[in-house]
Amino acid sequence: MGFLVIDDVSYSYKDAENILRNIDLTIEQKEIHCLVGRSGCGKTTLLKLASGLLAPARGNIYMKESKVLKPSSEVGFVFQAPTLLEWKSVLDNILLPISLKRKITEADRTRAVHLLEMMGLESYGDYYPTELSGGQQSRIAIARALIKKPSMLFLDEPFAALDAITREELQDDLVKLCQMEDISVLFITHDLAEAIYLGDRVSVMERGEIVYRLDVPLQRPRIGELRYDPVFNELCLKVKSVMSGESS
Amino acid sequence: MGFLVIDDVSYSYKDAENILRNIDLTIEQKEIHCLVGRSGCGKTTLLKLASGLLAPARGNIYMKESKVLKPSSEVGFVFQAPTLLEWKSVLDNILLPISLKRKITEADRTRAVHLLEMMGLESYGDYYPTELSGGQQSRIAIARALIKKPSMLFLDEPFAALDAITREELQDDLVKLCQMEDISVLFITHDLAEAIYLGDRVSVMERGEIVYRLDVPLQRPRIGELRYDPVFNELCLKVKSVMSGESS
Amino acid sequence: ACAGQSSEPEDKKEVQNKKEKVRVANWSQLISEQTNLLVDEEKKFFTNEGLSVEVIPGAGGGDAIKNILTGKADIAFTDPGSLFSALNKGEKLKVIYNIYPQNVFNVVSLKESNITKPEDLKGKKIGVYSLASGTRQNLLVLLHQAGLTEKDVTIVETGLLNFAPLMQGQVDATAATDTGLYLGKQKGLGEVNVMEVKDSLNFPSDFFVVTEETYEKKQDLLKSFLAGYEKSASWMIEHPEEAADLAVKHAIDGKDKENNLEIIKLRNASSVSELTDEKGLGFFDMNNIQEAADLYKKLGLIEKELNMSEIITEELVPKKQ
Amino acid sequence: MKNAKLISFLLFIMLLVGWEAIAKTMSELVLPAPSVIFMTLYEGMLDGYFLPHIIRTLSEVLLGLILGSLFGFIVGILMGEITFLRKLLFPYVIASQAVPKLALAPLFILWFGFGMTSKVVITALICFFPLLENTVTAIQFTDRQKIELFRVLDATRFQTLIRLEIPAGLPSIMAGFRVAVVMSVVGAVVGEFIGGSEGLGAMIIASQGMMDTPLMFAILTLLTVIGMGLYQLVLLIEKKLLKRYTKEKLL
Amino acid sequence: MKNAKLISFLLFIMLLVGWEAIAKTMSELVLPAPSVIFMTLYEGMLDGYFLPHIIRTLSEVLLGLILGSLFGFIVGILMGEITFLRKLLFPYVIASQAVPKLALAPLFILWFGFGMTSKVVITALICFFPLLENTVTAIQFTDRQKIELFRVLDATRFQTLIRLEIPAGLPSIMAGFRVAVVMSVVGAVVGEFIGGSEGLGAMIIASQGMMDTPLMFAILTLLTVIGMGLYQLVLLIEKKLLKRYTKEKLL
Ligand SMILES: Nc1ncnc2c1ncn2[C@@H]1O[C@H](COP(=O)(O)OP(=O)(O)OP(=O)(O)O)[C@@H](O)[C@H]1O
Ligand SMILES: Nc1ncnc2c1ncn2[C@@H]1O[C@H](COP(=O)(O)OP(=O)(O)OP(=O)(O)O)[C@@H](O)[C@H]1O
Ligand SMILES: Cc1ncc(C[n+]2csc(CCO)c2C)c(N)n1
Ligand SMILES: [Mg+2]
Ligand SMILES: [Mg+2]
Repeated sequence: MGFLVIDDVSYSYKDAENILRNIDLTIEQKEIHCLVGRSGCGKTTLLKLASGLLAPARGNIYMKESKVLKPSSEVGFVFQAPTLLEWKSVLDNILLPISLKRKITEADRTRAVHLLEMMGLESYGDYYPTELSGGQQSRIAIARALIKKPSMLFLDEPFAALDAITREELQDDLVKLCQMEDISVLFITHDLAEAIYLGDRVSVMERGEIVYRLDVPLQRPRIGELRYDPVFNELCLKVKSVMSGESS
Repeated sequence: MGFLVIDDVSYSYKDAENILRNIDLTIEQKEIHCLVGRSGCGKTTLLKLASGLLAPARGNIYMKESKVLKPSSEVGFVFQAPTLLEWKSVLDNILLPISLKRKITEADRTRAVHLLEMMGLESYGDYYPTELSGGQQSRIAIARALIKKPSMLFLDEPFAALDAITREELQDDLVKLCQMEDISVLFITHDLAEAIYLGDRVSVMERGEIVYRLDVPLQRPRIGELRYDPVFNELCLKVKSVMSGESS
Repeated sequence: ACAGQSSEPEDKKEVQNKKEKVRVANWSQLISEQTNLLVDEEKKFFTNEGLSVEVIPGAGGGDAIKNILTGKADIAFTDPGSLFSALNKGEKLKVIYNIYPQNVFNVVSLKESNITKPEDLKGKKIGVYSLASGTRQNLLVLLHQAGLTEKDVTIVETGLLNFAPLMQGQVDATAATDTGLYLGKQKGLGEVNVMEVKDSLNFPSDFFVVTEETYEKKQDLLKSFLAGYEKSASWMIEHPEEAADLAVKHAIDGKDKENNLEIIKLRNASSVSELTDEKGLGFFDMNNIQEAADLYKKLGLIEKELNMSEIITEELVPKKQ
Repeated sequence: MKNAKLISFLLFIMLLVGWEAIAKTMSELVLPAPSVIFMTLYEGMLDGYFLPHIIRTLSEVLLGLILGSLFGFIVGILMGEITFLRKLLFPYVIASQAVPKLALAPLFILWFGFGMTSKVVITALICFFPLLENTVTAIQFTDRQKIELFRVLDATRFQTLIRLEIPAGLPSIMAGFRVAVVMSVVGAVVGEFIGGSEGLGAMIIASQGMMDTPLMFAILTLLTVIGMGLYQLVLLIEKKLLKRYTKEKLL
Repeated sequence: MKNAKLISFLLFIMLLVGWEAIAKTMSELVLPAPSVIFMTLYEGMLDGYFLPHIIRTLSEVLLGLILGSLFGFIVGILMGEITFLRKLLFPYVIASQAVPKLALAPLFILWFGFGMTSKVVITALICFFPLLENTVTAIQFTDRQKIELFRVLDATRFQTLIRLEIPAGLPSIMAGFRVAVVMSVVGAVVGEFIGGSEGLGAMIIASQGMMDTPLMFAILTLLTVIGMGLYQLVLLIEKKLLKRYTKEKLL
């Protein structure tokens, strides 16, 4: 059984329409699973269900064989919007998940500063969120999700507000980190290249259903040049054609 | 003289550091000017200055030959975050700019519905912003910027939260609209392909300065296949290499 | 003047050790007209009786009675109106001392309005402290004597500063007390006509009242208290100047010595009557008080027929020496 | 939730029973039993004794509430928008609030007469402050992003106020209004304490004069019911107004 | 801003002069002139006449304020978090507020004695409500996104409260506190009305008994100053606490 198992899950916000229908999805340990799909198809909803933030109307979700009933503290989550606390400094925002569990140690601070460095924001620790640019805010949110060394990451378009270069750097950093710290990832993105570059598998959603699954046949470590590889481009085009409904 | 002229503008939030230094930028009428640069380099700040939301510490900004002192009502603005009013329905949010100027007419409603359709959200008019997905919210913000038929658009990563397909559709729609309604555009994006595909010119910012300008040597109308054209790809790579500091 | 006062420290200590506590629930704050109650520190009226007296402030005679009913105090310093009301509600009370046998209430009007007798009040607007106060009840007594009722006049509440609306012409007359009138005159109240309630029915203004239970269980204590009080009242009558001096320190309203003196003189005058000259301070004219109670019933202020002779007891009043 | 209502009802009954038991040991003059209070209330309502007083007090409450809240709201807006006005007016506002109205009542009578006006003014003065403070705060702490949006839309200051700051601050403003509603009842009654011969406040004083404590508690019960009724009304209005504001129910 | 201060000062002077002029035409009993009030105040301060009363009232205000606000804050949190409690307690809360404290005086004395306690309790009871309402509202209208964040971080309910709902609601809670601070002054004074021989409230009653209106106004002035001082103190605290909340200055 996989690390995270989504078993025949349905969900609706209002009673009328079913936002998600019979979703089945399994994420193995250390797997990076990318989820793509048109805007409004239900990706964020699925992520919230998987993390235990919402309760499925039907079906079950299991993490490490046990049923998910509420968010676990082993999980890191990056929301689509950065959602930082304006009254806390950047460093305190990053340390928030730990401070909710125990006293902050010097080691935690070191890790926070290290993550800030990884995000390229080493000089911003004492800033407040409102003094940051959009992309800077979203990077703080990522750092916050990583601070607790989670065993599972739920990332909702974490790199959407970042420039191509920062984004590629962080992609590589993320993959390294996940391999080093044994993290499984469910990753939502609109950038198909990103999905293929990062993902072990890619699922395509459409109107509340998963319509296509792709085991990415590329070796790891994947290096930057891969992006210009014809095989890579082909995979991107394949997924895109699925999304535009050409193959369905 | 151009439609929008930014003349030797500097700006800083705190007195210490200069966020923008000696920016010169001219946007001609009907020009789509794309602004790219690493996260935190000052793009949003420049946009806010250009629109009159912030006042430059040094230098001047002119629109249609007259100095910009405060936001003009001829301008449409899309913020990096959607910034919708939660207590108004989607349709009322779109109509907000007009309702601030005069009574809403039937024609306004028709245009709002038309814009909703263009955004692919025709059935969401009566929803409230909190019931929308991230990408849906950002599309409402775009519709709101367009409702008043502005002569100038300031767009801060408007498509960042959209999937590849919706994004490409909207890119084409935007270009068409701008040509039809004589709109000049200052467009911030992190997607270099988007910048080249849309822009008449592309400026690259780095740490508060404009370090590179590119007159995009591609004909209009640019059609979808262009994206896979080698010339197009070369231009993207060129800009990217500038951004990664390889040519500076 | 200071007879009976011990000045030896050891003696003092001894007396203090034996002191029994008496709590007096007052109808007001500790004010200069009650200086005799407040100067035990200097004059030892109560210490010498082996008592330590605590005066508990209140806001009206009703409060004073409630405070003895709840056991928060032993003795109430209260007015006949409040007493009658409490009796009317079936409370078991005993009246043990007639503090002010003279009625101190009056009705004041400006000279130019030409109100000289109670009959003239017909159709006029008259101010009272509050609907709950003795000013209203006494006004009704005065009106009754002229054959008028509450319906023949307009009664309005004016609060404690009742002369202000009179001076401003917002009321034609105002019900007050002798001390209030004195203060009003001090504050620039011009020429006025005064009708005294005592000319209609001169019933007492204040009593010491206790619950029946207290009366039965603490007779000795009450006796001692009344003895001390009687001495203090006599002292104040004899030495108004000294009292006025001490009031500066002990009374919350004792800021001005001259005022204290005048007010103390007024209270001294209301503490004595022909009857007290004869029998001593604190004695009652039973018939007069019964008449007052009957009138209160007639006026509709109470519903029950009260038999005051069952309530009033002169047993504890110190005999004249 | 049905269970909750039951518990709530049981608690109420228990309190009443406890009170009844304590009251039995005490003089009626000090603490009358609920049964006695209820009888007084029942009879007074039946024979129409309370009615004119209720109407009078209710009119004062409503008039004072409307005037005071409106004034507090408007001054709150002005003081929230204009720093200069805030600094200029604040000492007078505090003076008007820190001074007990009861002490000023004689002056109010002097200025506004013995009629309803002086009571309405006192009520208004008391309602005024919570609305003022909450409005000032609501206006000062509007989301910056939305303020920027309105600036970009070239909205006038007035429009920003009406279309953004007030709607966005509505929950906080309504909290002030809820406080004002309940305090308005106290305001009217305190106003009637002095210089009234009609209204529930005047009746409290009269009942004190007669030492009729059961009557006084009956009136206090009426006041509580009036306060609760008005409060519920505000909650109802609020529910409609603030439908879009509450945080969504989570798992 | 310096100009503003000047205007503010001039307005104050003008008001005083106007008042002085009107007062000259009236009896001191009705409206004493500011000069007279000031002299009374000055002398009373000089000879230490006011001091014990000020200290007494201030102690009651501070104690009552601390207790009442704390209680209002805590009950506000409980009622904000637990719908059942909100429904259960609300009638009692309204009853405690809609009933004029002055009417309950004998009961307060019965329960809490003649000393400072009964005054502190009355003050606390009055401060309690604005804090309660504002806290309930602040807690109920926390940003959903942030609530979701805390749920994802597996924060306990208590942590969500302490780390999110309270800090996020601070501006609104502080608005309630500002109202409470000013009302606490009234509360203590009204408490002293019902039978105290110390404190500024008792002095007001005494001054009325003496028909010494200048003294009464001097005390009212003192109360205003106390209220203003406390209010300013709260503003100062607030400025520190809420530095991160205010909307940024725009063009
Ligand atoms: N309100 C503010 N106060 C202080 N510093 C600020 C403020 N807003 C932005 N900055 C700083 O100004 C710099 C530029 O910010 P800006 O938002 O213009 O960046 P940007 O180019 O739009 O970045 P992004 O692509 O991440 O949105 C950043 O380094 C940021 O930290
Ligand atoms: N709170 C809500 N109440 C009602 N409907 C909602 C709510 N949130 C989302 N929806 C609807 O559910 C659908 C899926 O939303 P979701 O946020 O999961 O989309 P998404 O795939 O994440 O889209 P995007 O890429 O734009 O973020 C949308 O059509 C949206 O309108
Ligand atoms: C000498 C003297 N003067 C005034 C009063 C005042 N007063 C008269 S009746 C009453 C009780 C109201 O419930 C009060 C307070 C008094 N008692 N004795
Ligand atoms: Mg989403
Ligand atoms: Mg930006």
